[in-house]
Amino acid sequence: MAFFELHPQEWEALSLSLKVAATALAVSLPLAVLTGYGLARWRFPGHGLLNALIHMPLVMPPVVTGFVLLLVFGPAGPAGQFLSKTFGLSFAFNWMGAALAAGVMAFPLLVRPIRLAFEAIDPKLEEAATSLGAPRLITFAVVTFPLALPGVLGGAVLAFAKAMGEFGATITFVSNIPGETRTLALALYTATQTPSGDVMAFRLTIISAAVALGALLLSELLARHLRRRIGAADD
Amino acid sequence: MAFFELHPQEWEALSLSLKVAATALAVSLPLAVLTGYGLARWRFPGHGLLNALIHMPLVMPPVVTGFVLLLVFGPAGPAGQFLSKTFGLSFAFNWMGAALAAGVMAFPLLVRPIRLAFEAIDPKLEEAATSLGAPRLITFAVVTFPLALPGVLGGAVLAFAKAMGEFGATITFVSNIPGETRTLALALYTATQTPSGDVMAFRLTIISAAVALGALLLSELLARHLRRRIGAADD
Amino acid sequence: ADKVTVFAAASLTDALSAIGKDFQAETGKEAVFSFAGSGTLARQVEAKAPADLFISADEAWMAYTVEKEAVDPATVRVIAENELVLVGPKGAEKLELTAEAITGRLGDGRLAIADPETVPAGRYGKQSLESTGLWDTVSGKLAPMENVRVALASVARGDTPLGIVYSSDAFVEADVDVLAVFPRESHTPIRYPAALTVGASEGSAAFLEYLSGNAARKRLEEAGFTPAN
Amino acid sequence: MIEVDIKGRAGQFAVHAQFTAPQGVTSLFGPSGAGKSTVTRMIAGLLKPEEGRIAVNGEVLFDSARGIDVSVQNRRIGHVFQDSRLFPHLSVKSNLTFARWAGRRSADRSLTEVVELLGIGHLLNRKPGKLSGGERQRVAIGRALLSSPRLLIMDEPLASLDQARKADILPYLDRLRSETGLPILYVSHAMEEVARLSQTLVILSGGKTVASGPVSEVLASLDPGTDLGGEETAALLEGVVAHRDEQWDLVDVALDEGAVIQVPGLPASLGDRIRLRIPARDVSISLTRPSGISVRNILKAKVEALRPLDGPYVEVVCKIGTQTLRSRITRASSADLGLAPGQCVFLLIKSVTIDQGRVGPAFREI
Amino acid sequence: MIEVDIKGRAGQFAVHAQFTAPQGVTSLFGPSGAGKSTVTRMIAGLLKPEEGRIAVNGEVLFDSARGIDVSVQNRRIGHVFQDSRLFPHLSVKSNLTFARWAGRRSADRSLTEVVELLGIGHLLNRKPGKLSGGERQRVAIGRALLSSPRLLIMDEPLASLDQARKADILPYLDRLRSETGLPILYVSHAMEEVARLSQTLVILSGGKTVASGPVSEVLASLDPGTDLGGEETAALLEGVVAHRDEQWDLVDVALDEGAVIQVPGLPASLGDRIRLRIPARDVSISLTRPSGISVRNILKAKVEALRPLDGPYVEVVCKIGTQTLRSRITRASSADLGLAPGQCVFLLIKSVTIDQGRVGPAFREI
Ligand SMILES: Nc1ncnc2c1ncn2[C@@H]1O[C@H](COP(=O)(O)OP(=O)(O)OP(=O)(O)O)[C@@H](O)[C@H]1O
Ligand SMILES: Nc1ncnc2c1ncn2[C@@H]1O[C@H](COP(=O)(O)OP(=O)(O)OP(=O)(O)O)[C@@H](O)[C@H]1O
Ligand code: MOO
Ligand SMILES: [Mg+2]
Ligand SMILES: [Mg+2]
Repeated sequence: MAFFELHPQEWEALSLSLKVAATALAVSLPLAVLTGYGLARWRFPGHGLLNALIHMPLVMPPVVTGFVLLLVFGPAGPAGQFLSKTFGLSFAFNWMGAALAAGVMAFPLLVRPIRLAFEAIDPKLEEAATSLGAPRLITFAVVTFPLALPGVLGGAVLAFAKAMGEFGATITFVSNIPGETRTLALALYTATQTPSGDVMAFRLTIISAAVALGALLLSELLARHLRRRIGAADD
Repeated sequence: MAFFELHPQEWEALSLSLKVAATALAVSLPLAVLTGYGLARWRFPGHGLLNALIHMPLVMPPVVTGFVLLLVFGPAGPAGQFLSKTFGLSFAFNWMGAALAAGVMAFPLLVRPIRLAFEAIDPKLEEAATSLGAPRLITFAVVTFPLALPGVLGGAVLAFAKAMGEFGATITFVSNIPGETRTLALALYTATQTPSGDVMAFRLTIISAAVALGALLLSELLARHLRRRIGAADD
Repeated sequence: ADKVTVFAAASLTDALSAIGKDFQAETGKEAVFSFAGSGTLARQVEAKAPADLFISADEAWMAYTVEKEAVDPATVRVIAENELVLVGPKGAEKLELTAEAITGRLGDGRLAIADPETVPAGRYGKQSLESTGLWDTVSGKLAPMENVRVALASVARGDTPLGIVYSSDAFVEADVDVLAVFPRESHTPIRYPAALTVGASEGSAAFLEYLSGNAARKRLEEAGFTPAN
Repeated sequence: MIEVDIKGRAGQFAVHAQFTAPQGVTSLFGPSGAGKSTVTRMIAGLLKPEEGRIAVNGEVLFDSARGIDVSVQNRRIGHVFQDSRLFPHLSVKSNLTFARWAGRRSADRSLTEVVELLGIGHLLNRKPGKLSGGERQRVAIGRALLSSPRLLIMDEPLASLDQARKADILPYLDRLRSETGLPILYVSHAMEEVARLSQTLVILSGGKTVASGPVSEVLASLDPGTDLGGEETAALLEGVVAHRDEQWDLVDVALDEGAVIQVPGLPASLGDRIRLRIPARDVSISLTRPSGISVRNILKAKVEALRPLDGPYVEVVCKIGTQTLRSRITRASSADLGLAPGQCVFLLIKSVTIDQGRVGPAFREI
Repeated sequence: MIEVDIKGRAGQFAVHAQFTAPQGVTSLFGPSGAGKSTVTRMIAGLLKPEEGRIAVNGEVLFDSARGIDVSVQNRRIGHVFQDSRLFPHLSVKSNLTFARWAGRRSADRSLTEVVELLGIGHLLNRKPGKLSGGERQRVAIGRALLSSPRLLIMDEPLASLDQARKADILPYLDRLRSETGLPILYVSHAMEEVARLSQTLVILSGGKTVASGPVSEVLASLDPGTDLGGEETAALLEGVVAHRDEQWDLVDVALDEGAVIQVPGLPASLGDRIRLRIPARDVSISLTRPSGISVRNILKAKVEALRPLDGPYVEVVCKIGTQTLRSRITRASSADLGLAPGQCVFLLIKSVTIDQGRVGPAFREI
């Protein structure tokens, strides 16, 4: 029975992971929706460049992304100093830094499905909304966005999963500090570094898998609900 | 000028990365299309489980995925032994293993947009095709799949980028053997782990970025072509 | 502060965790460890990470932090040493460190080793292979791993018939046997230097001192290290 | 020959359709939401009835009792959907020939012929996305025609087409039917089209077939106000082409009762059996036989009944022999003329108002 | 009042539309692909013309010369699209009230009233996905009606509706126009609807306005065969309600020339100015004034011209004072009666065939 109880460090790592992933998702989602919409609907100079930039964290080994984050957002980095001076905001070796790393790494996974969803929406429906007097923002809020919701949800699932599992950029950017930046993924790594850590590693693997399963099932339910709402079935 | 010439090892890593990523994509794409279609259109027992399983490599730290691959497909693993005995196929410490790792890691990124794309297709068009006498497979090939193509392309872009950048699972599963499994990402990591490797790391970063940019621009062109084909504009 | 933050090479995970517990029990101060690769940690210390102590798995990365003025050079001290061994699966026969013996044992398999280019353990391994004249024979049959643990695990599971690891690793892994020990002089000494960072909080020195104490030495020995003299 | 006897449902909506239609055109008629499209979906195999039987030309497509359920793909039904359902990624031409290259259906009609009929030659290389409403619908019709169907289902196919285009397509459908014997199931709101085109009329209301049978019988039996959604009543007269006047382009149709009706511009040959649809509102009543009048058809008839209608109208049901004709006049006129059952009157039918519905020989055999 | 003078293009298709319409209903008429929907898109602001000017009730919506281009959102145009464009994720009710909650448009018509008119009360909680074709279209009409528009654009709104539903909606549009002065731009293929409903007729062909003006004038000036795509000719007579016979529910309309036409069931008050559409095929000619006949309207007229038509027909253009009436009879009858220009004849018009188009006071002032 004791096997099924979580140890305090496991709880710590799990709740930290959830906090980090949820924060990363919550902050990057609005940005991703904006970016996805912009990439789908607007033509502007630098379109291709922006798109490439977003995908960079996928192409680079995570460690490199972590280094870049350290250089830019670290205590000695320009953005890091600016943010800490102006807003008292620090990403240095704390859970917010972990969230930043997870967010950056997950961003392309979030943007791509969202962009595809926006591209698939018939602009004629938006035309109809506008002709009924809805301002652009309202049209977006009550027509475009709800119709893109399955894509947004799809992206969010990918991003949340990635944020839960992110390792390389996180350990490089914010190190592996228990209680602060040691997420489930990092705890799992730490366990593998310990000859006696096999049981621990196994347990952490199970926990990670369970969380992922839960999140995915939840997202499936949500998606089914959405599909029903759009009228694949009535009521 | 010499700065812009690629060193032989850089060439080696670059071409290996392209080979690995292309192979991973080519092999996993059909499987991903099948899986994405199945998840979108079929209800079967284990639907949620399959979906969760596919997303596992995202949630787990890549190193763990690499370990699991090693356990299963390594020279001592059951699948590894079976494949090598039956087909003479070995994934142990060679580029095919790197492709397998990249493919497994990229799979969720590939499946999710494809699934969304299939879900977004109006089944009424498939009904029309069937009523015109097209067998299921033909309907899929000439109606469903072409209409899902933007999503497939979107997924392929994500997956290719991921395959190019995959690091943790690769180094764990097939190690970091120059010329065999040292892809760009691994070479870049190698450079960062050497106190004197900064210039090298910088060069490799530029190369990776350039490749990614090229791939993304190509995919954008393709996507625009596709959108035109579906009639956002005429001819 | 009643907390000491230690950035330490991942290979010291077991030993340091135990030492940290002892330290807390003894002094009431908590030691918090961030375990990762030495290179990663060195760069983080350079980037002003909130670390009080940095413990590297080799002297190169310690030199790097000294050069970058991230640690206090006056406090650098070696806390442990290690040996390099050749391991094989449990029950395998002892092996001579000769080219024929090794190639014979490898067969089609590869020699697991931490990445000679990125991981300290790999670097030592390469030196030893070179100075024992084995490098030319086996350099094409290496399986460089992300870290020593992976190399160890791959031997333990039988994915690779042979591996080069620290004796500390072999010591705690029940599924491998040490087949040969590389001569001490075949590689630069394997030393684990520790130092206070430039921003170390007051009282951190106490932990650095503690690392050289008897209790810590015992823990290091239990984990297969050779405590420094 | 279409035999349908099915029960089923679409969501909350229950359907119970039961009708048999001989060769020719069968019209499904009923108000919006009556279940017309739902019934066509069941016949096409796109929606499975809970129970019942569907057969076309004797071939059973569905029979719940015998466990038969021919796949959609093999039903060979050319379906013109109410929403055109063109493939957006394929050119108009590829859409048209879809059944050939994707469905491996044989080509029993030429592409050129169909394209010309529908006037879509200039669209062949375009994508359906930006076609006009009528253009889309025409392409959809063409696609179904070119699928070498054994049954053509047309769900309000002409709703968005202009008069000239309709006038082109209707006779073609007519010809198609009479030349190839292709049964057509036609959903329409336009009673004119229905009467002109079809042999059998099926009236749906609230998911149930409230009437079905030969057009003339169904029309005669119905209460126009409620069953036809306010559509005008008309009578159908049958007769044989007895004479052709080439000079004035007039055809004499001899009713079985001996009376003759002159119809202008009718492309019929001597001996053809003809059906004439005569809307009640086009029939006037005179007590005496007027002369010096442009109205050519003045038939002696006997008032059988006077049926007051909504508003200021009355319907005068008259008999010419066994055939029924209806006249819709004002109550004021009826009173002025003092009409009463049993009275002999003269019915005036302007030749030009007569709708033409050729009846092929097949119909005669029934 | 709608003023349109625009040039522009949709893809390869060039449009040049030029017409001015006084208050009331303006119909856009033309064959499939003529550019009707394209012109409505430009007026609605969904497609920008290259140059020109668009104004509604004096308010300029677009003027390339003055750089004016009012946004779609602010044009306040209720647009019933040819494809209904309902929001699939919103309930029917939310679709209907969309302009209110998303567009902050005021509620100048009650939801209940519109829902009842369109018979969609039972659909309010459904999603549009599975509605029948006609149901969709009705919801789309309701959505536009409830957007408190200053101009209503209806692109073939009744194409998929049954007769009864049409008969409900047409008078409502009529009333809307006459009570609120709401201008309506109506795209339709059905000349009956057009003539019944509209004051102004704009004929489009190949993207160009080939004719525009008051319905009666345009109809009179056109060659029905080609310009109207084979539609039937009709004449429009104007007059004033001079007498109401409550017993028989008949209204006497006194033409300006003194002649009187009796129309049944007309909801008009004494003194109302009325327009009557009289299709040529419903007018018969008699040399003498017949008696004992149900036809109530027998007008004395003078033959002005005989125009041979295609086939066995001839169109007899007659004058009653200054107003024109047309009669379509067979050449045979014309010859039998010996008709010739200048001759005095009697025109027989069955009261029941008269289409009713009430003309509101606004029309008189123009
Ligand atoms: N899947 C469904 N779920 C719920 N209701 C449905 C479903 N499909 C159809 N209906 C309802 O069934 C009724 C009949 O629909 P159907 O499309 O057959 O009508 P129709 O006779 O074709 O009408 P129209 O002339 O307007 O096209 C409608 O009220 C429609 O809303
Ligand atoms: N974006 C476009 N690109 C190319 N051609 C177009 C485009 N939009 C419209 N057209 C063409 O312009 C012509 C006029 O289209 P429009 O939709 O205005 O016709 P319509 O008069 O409304 O016809 P219908 O009665 O069939 O709806 C059609 O031939 C159509 O194919
Ligand atoms: O922990 Mo290390 O950096 O493998 O030697
Ligand atoms: Mg329908
Ligand atoms: Mg149109």
